Amino acid sequence: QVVKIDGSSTVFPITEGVAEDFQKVKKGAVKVTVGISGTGGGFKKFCRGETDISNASRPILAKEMADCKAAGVEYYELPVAFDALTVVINPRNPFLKQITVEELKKIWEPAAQGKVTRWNQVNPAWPDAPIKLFGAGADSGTFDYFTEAINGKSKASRGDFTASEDDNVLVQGVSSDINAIGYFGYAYYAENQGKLKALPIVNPKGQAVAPSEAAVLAGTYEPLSRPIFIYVNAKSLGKPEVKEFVEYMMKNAAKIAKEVKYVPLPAKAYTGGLEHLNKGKKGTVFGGKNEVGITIEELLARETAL
Amino acid sequence: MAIAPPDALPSTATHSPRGEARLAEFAELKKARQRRERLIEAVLFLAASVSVLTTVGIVYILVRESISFFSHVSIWDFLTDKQWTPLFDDAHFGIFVLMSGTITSSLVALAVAIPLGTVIAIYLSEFAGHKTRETLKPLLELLSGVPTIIYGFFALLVVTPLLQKIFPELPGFNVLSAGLVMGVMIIPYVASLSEDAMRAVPMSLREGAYAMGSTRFQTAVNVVVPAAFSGIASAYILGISRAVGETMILAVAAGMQPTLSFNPMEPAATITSFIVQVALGDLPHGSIGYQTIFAAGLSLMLLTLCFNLLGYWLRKKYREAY
Amino acid sequence: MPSTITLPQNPPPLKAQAKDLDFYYGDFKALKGINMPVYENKVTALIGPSGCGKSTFLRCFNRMHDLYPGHRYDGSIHLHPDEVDVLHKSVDPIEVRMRISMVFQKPNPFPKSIFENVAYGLKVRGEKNRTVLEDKVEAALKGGALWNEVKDRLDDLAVNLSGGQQQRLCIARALATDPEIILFDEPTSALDPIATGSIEELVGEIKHQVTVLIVTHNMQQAARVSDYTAYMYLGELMEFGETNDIFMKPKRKETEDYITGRFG
Amino acid sequence: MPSTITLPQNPPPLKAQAKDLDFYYGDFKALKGINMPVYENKVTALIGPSGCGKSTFLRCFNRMHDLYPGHRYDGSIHLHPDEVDVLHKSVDPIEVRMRISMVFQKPNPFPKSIFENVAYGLKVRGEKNRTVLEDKVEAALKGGALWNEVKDRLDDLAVNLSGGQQQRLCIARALATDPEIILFDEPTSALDPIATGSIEELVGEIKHQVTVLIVTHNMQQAARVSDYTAYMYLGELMEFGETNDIFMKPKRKETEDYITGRFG
Amino acid sequence: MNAEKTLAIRAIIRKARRYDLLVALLGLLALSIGIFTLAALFIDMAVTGVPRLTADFFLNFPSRRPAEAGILSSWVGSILVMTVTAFVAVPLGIAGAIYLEEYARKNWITDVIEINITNLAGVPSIIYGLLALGLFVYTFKLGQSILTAGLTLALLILPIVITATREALRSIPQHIREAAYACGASQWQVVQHHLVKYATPGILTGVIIGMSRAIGETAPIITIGALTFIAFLPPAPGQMNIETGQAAGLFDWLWSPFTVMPIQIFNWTSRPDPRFHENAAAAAFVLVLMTLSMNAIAIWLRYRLRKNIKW
Ligand SMILES: Nc1ncnc2c1ncn2[C@@H]1O[C@H](COP(=O)(O)OP(=O)(O)OP(=O)(O)O)[C@@H](O)[C@H]1O
Ligand SMILES: Nc1ncnc2c1ncn2[C@@H]1O[C@H](COP(=O)(O)OP(=O)(O)OP(=O)(O)O)[C@@H](O)[C@H]1O
Ligand SMILES: [Mg+2]
Ligand SMILES: [Mg+2]
Ligand SMILES: O=P([O-])([O-])[O-]
Repeated sequence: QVVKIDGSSTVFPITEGVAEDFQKVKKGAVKVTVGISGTGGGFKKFCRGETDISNASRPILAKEMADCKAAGVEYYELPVAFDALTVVINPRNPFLKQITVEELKKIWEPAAQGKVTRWNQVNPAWPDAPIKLFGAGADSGTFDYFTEAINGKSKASRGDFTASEDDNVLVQGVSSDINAIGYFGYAYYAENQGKLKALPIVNPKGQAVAPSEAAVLAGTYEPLSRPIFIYVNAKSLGKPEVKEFVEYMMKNAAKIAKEVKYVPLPAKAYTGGLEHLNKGKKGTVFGGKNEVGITIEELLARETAL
Repeated sequence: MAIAPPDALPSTATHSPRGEARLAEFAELKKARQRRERLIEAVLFLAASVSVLTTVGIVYILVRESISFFSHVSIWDFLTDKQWTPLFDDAHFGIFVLMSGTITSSLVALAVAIPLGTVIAIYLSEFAGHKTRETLKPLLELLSGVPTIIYGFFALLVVTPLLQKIFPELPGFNVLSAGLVMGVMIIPYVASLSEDAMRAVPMSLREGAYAMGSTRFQTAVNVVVPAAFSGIASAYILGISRAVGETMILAVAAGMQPTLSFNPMEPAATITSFIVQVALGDLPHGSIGYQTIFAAGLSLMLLTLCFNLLGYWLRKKYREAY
Repeated sequence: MPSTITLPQNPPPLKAQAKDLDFYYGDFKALKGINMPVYENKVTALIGPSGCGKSTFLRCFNRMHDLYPGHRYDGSIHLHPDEVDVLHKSVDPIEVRMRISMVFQKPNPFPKSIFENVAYGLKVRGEKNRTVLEDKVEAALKGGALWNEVKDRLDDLAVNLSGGQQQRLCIARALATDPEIILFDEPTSALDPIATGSIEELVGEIKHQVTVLIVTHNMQQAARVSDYTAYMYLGELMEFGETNDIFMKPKRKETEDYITGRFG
Repeated sequence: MPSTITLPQNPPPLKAQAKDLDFYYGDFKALKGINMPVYENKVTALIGPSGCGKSTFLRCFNRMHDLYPGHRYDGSIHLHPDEVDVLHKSVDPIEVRMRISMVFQKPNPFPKSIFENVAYGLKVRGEKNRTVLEDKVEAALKGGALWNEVKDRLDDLAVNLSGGQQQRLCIARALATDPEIILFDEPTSALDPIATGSIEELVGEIKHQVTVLIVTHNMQQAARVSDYTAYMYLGELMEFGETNDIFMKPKRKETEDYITGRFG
Repeated sequence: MNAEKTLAIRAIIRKARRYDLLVALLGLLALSIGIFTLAALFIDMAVTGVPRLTADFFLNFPSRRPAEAGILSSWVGSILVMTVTAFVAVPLGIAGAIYLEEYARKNWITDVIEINITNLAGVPSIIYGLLALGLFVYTFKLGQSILTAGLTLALLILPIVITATREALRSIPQHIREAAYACGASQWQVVQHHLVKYATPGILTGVIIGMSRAIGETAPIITIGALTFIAFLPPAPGQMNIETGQAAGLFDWLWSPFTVMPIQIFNWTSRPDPRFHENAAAAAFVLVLMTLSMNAIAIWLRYRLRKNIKW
């Protein structure tokens, strides 16, 4: 009786929390393993039928859908929370009050490599000080999402920045350097508010919005809000322990997401997910593309349309 | 009393009938024992060859994945490109970027470990009293027993902030701090092995030097160190291999920033830290990203192989001659 | 140059005999055509300047050279009464060593207890019975003139004995298995005169039960303990004869020079 | 038991003198109240059974024991003509060793070239001038009767020389610095008779320029090379006198027994 | 000797002595840098971590709530992985060393093995991780199991065990071997009755030092893909599975998923909540204590056992 989960490191804290509680409830009769091999790595195993559930910080992509299809793996797509990618700076930074997507792009686009190294090159109003860059590891869903949202193309980024899979490393870096700027998931910012400052992002409507639960729910923290998911192997769902686990997760995800500093979805999103399971509504609503800047509202609308 | 030539010795047929019979008997016994001994030897040989199989395995795995890697990336680009962004949209595979990090961090570490380790070895072997040595050496050896991941956090959370007090410009991740801590970690390897080599120099040689009126320092430098040279060289080589191969300290404290630079005041990615970084992430088996870690591993393996061969050659050349 | 071999008038029974024995350390020929008898229950001393091949010759008798690659015998050493050639390829060197024991220059007890040291040869021969072992160990230690000194501490480590005691222990160890010949390679050179005296005495006693071949640098010792003496020089056997004759009226000038210390 | 000391009729000048010398290895008293003169430009031999303290006594002269913890001197050794007590705490052992050289039982050349070995003592004394070094090395090698054999390969490693050559090299090394006394601790026990002969000859020659103290196990050697002989036993000096007297008409029965090999 | 010469000599000695002092001071300074680092490291961990060291900490599984999180699965995992490592590396290492030291004839094959072992000792641990990933995980399909980790670490410490054993064998004087052969022992008897016994202190030291290295290894375990949330223990042999009612086999635990101490530490330090960092410090403290005590045991054994073996 083992439920095997693998995939995104972003979703890991939620799944882990659920797994912990679930195993306690089941008094050890069911074992749950939660691995971290990233969204892509998770799908790779998932589509070979090696895992029951895959954590994903982005929707499944066309290539992965094809893999799953080839192996005869069918799946349910269940959103579990929202994450706000947070752009952080050192709290002692005197000049940055907000930043636009264009400015971020100037800093992070591949063409900036080795050239854009001082703040005044981005915005002449800013001082002539070096830019110190920190970002998610190049093989994480976070990196993929940020580059797509800011630079317009997934994985298109300059390379000369401190990259780490371990977001604490980034927290440490930004908090110890006054000229630093970096990005990572909201949870790490939330836990380290004392050491960091979240930079408000000017959204497409022209408002500068700082990341927060409310802003994500209101759909104003754009384009850096993103949904995160679990994908459940349809065949595995035939196993009672997997089914039980997924049901338990849908009932408790909101509570745990909040606990580990993600933005929980409205209750109907979770019941909707359960409904998909019960009605056998398999597949994805994203058509194999990663989409940027989707709001909770839009997500729910699509899910119900499945 | 007779003086006899050798052929006058009491003659015994080389193969007397009794001798023949016993010989046949012996041959049987010998065969039986040899069968048993051969079997044991074969088993032992198999055990010894496991280490060769390990190497074969390593080379096979690294080369296999690297071959598919190099079918995508030309070796020329691999060796000359000045960027390392294998997982990016615009991928570059300039291994020298990682090499520069590896070399810089190793140099910093060795700049700490080799002088300190050597001085410690000389001190322990030639200056310290028996008691001092027997307490300090094991204590020092404990340094190499601390898991490196713990050193990594020590570098990041304790040493870097201290260094920033001296160099306010120093970024939170830098090769300097990681390298220094790595150097301290390597000290015992250098010190302990060098000291062993120096201890092994026979007392008679030292007495010879002292009897000429040498001071301890003169004895150490003129007699003990040259006599122990090959052992000390092996200690250095081991230290170098350690530095080049060290992973977690750099992964945690050096910042994983792949830029072509030899400045220890900057963050850098090394071959090893790149490999763990990728291993921590979501690289699907079989992708080009997955293969890069093997190509990087192969480069690392070749690098350490060079040092090890150098060490082997040094040992051969300067075998202890006392 | 042929050896000068003076056989005794009424030779005692032969125990062993080297015939045309050559020995090579790789390319270096250390023994050259040695022919020499070894008489039963007699002490034969091998003397000669350092490097002449005494140890090399001695170690042929128990095939000690087999332990090292590149060491090669040519010729034969016949062991009597069964006349088997101990150097023959088909002969198991282990068999040979079970029949011919050896005592080395430096006492080399195993870092085990006194009892285990002496019992070791018996154990290798498969003896497991504790009473048999105890009896034989006692007998051997008595034969080695050590019993009285160690009988109360048979379980002590042998290496804690004094040098002379260790050497007597090694002799006891060699005696324990009832060998036909015991080889001694300068058994007293690492010992002080007192210990030396007791070992010499011991050799004089054990020759009643076993044939002894002894290498020594010490002329007096050779004269004191041996019945026959062989003088070797540069890998050749120069002269062999009864000890009294060799020392009193050597046939060859080289022998005389060596013995009187006028060598070189 | 007081030592029997027979001073010569017309004693030559004193070079050194041990007075009430005790020596301790930790708790073990290895030398007991030794009083003994050493005469200038004479060879004094120390003989006695193994373990009697010959080496221990010899190594007091150049404070070799200072290298090991727990070794302790009591009493004094006065060096003439300045009558400094080499054992005194205030005396720098390095200074003592610069005046008193030593040659060891086993040849112990440094892992350096022949030249560097001989030049070593001079370098330690701060000599840097290459011509001076070369001259002194040549003189010392000649004094060590080694010059002809090595003059063409002064840059070869010393460890590649034969045992006897190595020992002569060590003597040359000791000679190079013009010491006042040279101590020899069984300098020939690791050598073959031929090499031994050449070392003995050498000792006979160098005594014209330096005082020699030599430990030996070999009675003949002591008789051949020394002018004075000291017989030690169990850490005590039993008898001291001119070599001829000691060997021909020893005053004490113990000495006689030892010398004639009737010891024990 | 005249007074002038004496004074000159004294001046030279005084000058030479200065270097003595300098080197002694440098030596002590260098030593204290090392030892000070060790102390700082230890105190740093102790100060943050020790308050977390309650019985619960050892008996709880990891948890998302820092105060409830414990190291049960990781210390059990570490011990099981070490068991596999020891069972593989010790016999293989000793046997290999015996072959090389006592049996191998000098030819190119043994030369190759020889160079190879020296080389392996210098191969970075991460490379072993890559080997394990490519070979054990993907080729032999052993999965990310205790077995895989144990084998990986066994290969990693094999050169250490071999080298230590060889050193120990080499330090047994030849005359002991000759004595045994002269008693009529066969080669294997010499090995079995003498060499292995006298080499034991050296072998043990090597094994323990190897194990204490293995227990702290992080990189190769990361490469084979550990870093997993594990809130259960591997099945003990004979343990009943509640649902299937089947008893676990004797070796089922080998195939079980696992986590080990360094991975747990790494995991905790990379969490946002700083209270996890205290857990990490506590776990690190435990890990360092484990390795230090293993090292201490090795050192103690070295001194104890060698006492009884002299030649
Ligand atoms: N293992 C070896 N390899 C090569 N040559 C050897 C070896 N052992 C001895 N020899 C050479 O063989 C010759 C005879 O040596 P052996 O040891 O038999 O002499 P020995 O008469 O016993 O001398 P000693 O009295 O010094 O023990 C010597 O020239 C020696 O150098
Ligand atoms: N380092 C030491 N520690 C303790 N005791 C020692 C030490 N060196 C020698 N002794 C003891 O001191 C005594 C004198 O030893 P020493 O070496 O001076 O004798 P020796 O006359 O030179 O003998 P040999 O002729 O064997 O060289 C001996 O009983 C010896 O066991
Ligand atoms: Mg010999
Ligand atoms: Mg002595
Ligand atoms: O682990 P990821 O969520 O960054 O894919």
